[in-house]
Amino acid sequence: MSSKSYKSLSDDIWKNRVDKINSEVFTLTYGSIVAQLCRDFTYAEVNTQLEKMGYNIGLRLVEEFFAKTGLGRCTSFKDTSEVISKIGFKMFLNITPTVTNWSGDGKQFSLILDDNPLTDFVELPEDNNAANELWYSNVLCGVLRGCLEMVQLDCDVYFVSDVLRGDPITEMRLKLNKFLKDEVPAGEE
Amino acid sequence: MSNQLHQTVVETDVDNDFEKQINVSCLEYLLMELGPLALRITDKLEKYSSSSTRESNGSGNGNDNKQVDDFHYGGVELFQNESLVSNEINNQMLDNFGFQIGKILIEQLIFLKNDGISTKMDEILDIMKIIARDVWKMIYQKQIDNLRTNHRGTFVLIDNSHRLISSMYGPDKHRISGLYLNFSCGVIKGVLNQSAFKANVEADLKSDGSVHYTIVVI
Amino acid sequence: MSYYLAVIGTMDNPIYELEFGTFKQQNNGKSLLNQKQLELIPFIINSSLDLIEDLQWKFNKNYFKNYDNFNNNFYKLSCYLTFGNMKLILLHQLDDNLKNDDNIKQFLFEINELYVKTMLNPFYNVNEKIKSEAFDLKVKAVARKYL
Amino acid sequence: MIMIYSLYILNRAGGLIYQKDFNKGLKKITTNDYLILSGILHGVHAIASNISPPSAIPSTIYNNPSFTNTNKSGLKSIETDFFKMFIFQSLTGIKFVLITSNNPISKEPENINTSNPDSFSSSDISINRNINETESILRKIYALYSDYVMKNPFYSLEMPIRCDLFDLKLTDLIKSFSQP
Repeated sequence: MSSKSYKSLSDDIWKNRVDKINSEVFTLTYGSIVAQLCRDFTYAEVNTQLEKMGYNIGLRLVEEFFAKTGLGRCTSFKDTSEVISKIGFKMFLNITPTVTNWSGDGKQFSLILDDNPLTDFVELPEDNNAANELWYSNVLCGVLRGCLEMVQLDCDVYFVSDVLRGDPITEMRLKLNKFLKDEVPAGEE
Repeated sequence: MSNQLHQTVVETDVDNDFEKQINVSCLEYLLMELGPLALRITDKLEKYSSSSTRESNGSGNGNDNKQVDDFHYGGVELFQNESLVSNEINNQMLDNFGFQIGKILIEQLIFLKNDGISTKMDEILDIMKIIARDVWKMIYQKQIDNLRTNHRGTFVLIDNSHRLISSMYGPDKHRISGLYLNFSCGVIKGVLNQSAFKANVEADLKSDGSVHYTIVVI
Repeated sequence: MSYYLAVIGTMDNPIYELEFGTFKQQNNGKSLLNQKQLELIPFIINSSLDLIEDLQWKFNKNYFKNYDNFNNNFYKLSCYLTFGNMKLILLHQLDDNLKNDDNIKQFLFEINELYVKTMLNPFYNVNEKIKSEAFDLKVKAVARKYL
Repeated sequence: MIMIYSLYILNRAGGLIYQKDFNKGLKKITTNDYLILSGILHGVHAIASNISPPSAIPSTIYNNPSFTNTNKSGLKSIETDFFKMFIFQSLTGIKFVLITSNNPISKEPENINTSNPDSFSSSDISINRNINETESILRKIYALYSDYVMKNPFYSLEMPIRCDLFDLKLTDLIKSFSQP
């Protein structure tokens, strides 16, 4: 499907098939989770815990994604990138990150998040470690990894930069390690 | 107190004051993960402290080496771990998540509702109505179904269907649902605390699946 | 014209303070308060807190204009109480040319909005000092609008 | 008007994780037989896809938003003189098996679409209006699964489904299809 029709599909889903709420409670809830974790653990451990939480969400959320979009398997990793940004992010967070920075082998790309509902109102703690070590929105990496794993795409997902840390942009990197062909459910093709 | 109970009908009043919107599912997944997350944190913290005490007394429990986070994906085997679920740290933590959120939500709601003209709200019944109507709507997309008071500092909020809990089934329902009820109680406490009221809040899951929150103002 | 804004926590602890001047009539927002005054003001504000407490119970309101003064009525104090009982106190002069009353009220009201937004930051705890520079800038932006 | 008898849900390994009868008609078999039946269905489904001639598999069907059944080359339906069995498979490998009466479908497809809040209406996308009723029911069951099983914090993936809310919504859904 062309990128234009993905857009009209996601607009339609967002308009007609999604129950919408204001983002505040979501942002607050996530914030109090991160703040709690930061009180108990090192930032490295916080990142791990956030990713893990996201991964568990991703494993489940993927079903809603397919049930609501009716999409089938992507034809390529390029296709996957479009679906993630134009449909996945759009239908859950109402944002559409830019897909960019493709690697030569077509197995890595970046998502640039211009807007991130998770970080509204957030300012990292003043101590330098937070700005160097904490990936505040790391839950998103976990969600993507979990979703992709459920469709047999073994990927690494991680943040490269974050405006919260003072970086100019917020960039997530997706790296396809392996398409687990043997685990594709029988009967698909 | 049943004879003195006065029933207050909770009115419908939906305000859509905030601007940014997201899919309600995002919040649902997040609230749902609060349980396992708290259990994982507790487990980790216990490991930290038990590894230091173990060194001192020289004896270790073999089970301690089993990493709780190496569970089968989906993450809810954690709920089977009885001692972990009943651990006070989780319940405290979930209560605290709720507390933080309640505190801030009420401040926001008041701010948005009153255009800052008057933020005074001395009647605790008004606060209860805000909890029952607005706060619940923001978190659970539904209002409290019934609000009762004896007008002497005791309030009962009845939620006929708690989204996270009503989907549960089986003998463990009571034990496990406590985690999520602690969160809700925390929210109520947070709102009241920010409104300068101290209260004991207890949640009770009835056999018909409804949840009764009993709030006793101190 | 000079102003001094103080945010006082629920335990009468100052959590934010800023001095600034008017932005009207090509002024640059620099305050004209001198060193001696600056040293005194926190004490003046602190000692006025009891007054607010009294008024609060007497009148069941959340905005008290000119509830106290400083330097023989040259400076006035006005206060806005947030829902969570934080006190937003502004030290200001009276000026007949400005619709001072309304502006001060509006100013404090918008500071309240800034404060509510600060509370949304998960790393901020109630009663903690607000140290962020972004907050300074936002306060000044609001001041530019009204004072 | 078709009659919906029964729904099975199979996990990715072919294990039966849900079984419910909605209408009387089918004979009950033992729990063990249900498990065996599921295992066999899972196996036959896979084998069927293995023996399919590759050239015969339509590829245009991909990404057609009205068609979430990713079961293309596997066993899709079984028909006897007394019932029909449909197998729907999600991209994540969950199978939904619906057993219905084999009466001809009487509902007009247009009706299904207008009464169905979940249907797609975007003009840019060509919609396959020819979805049969069963497909549409299965799609909705999948949506319920994603909403009420996946969002149950106490549900472990791949394990038997015991969710009050899912049961309730499912029964409502089936009822709405059963009413004339």
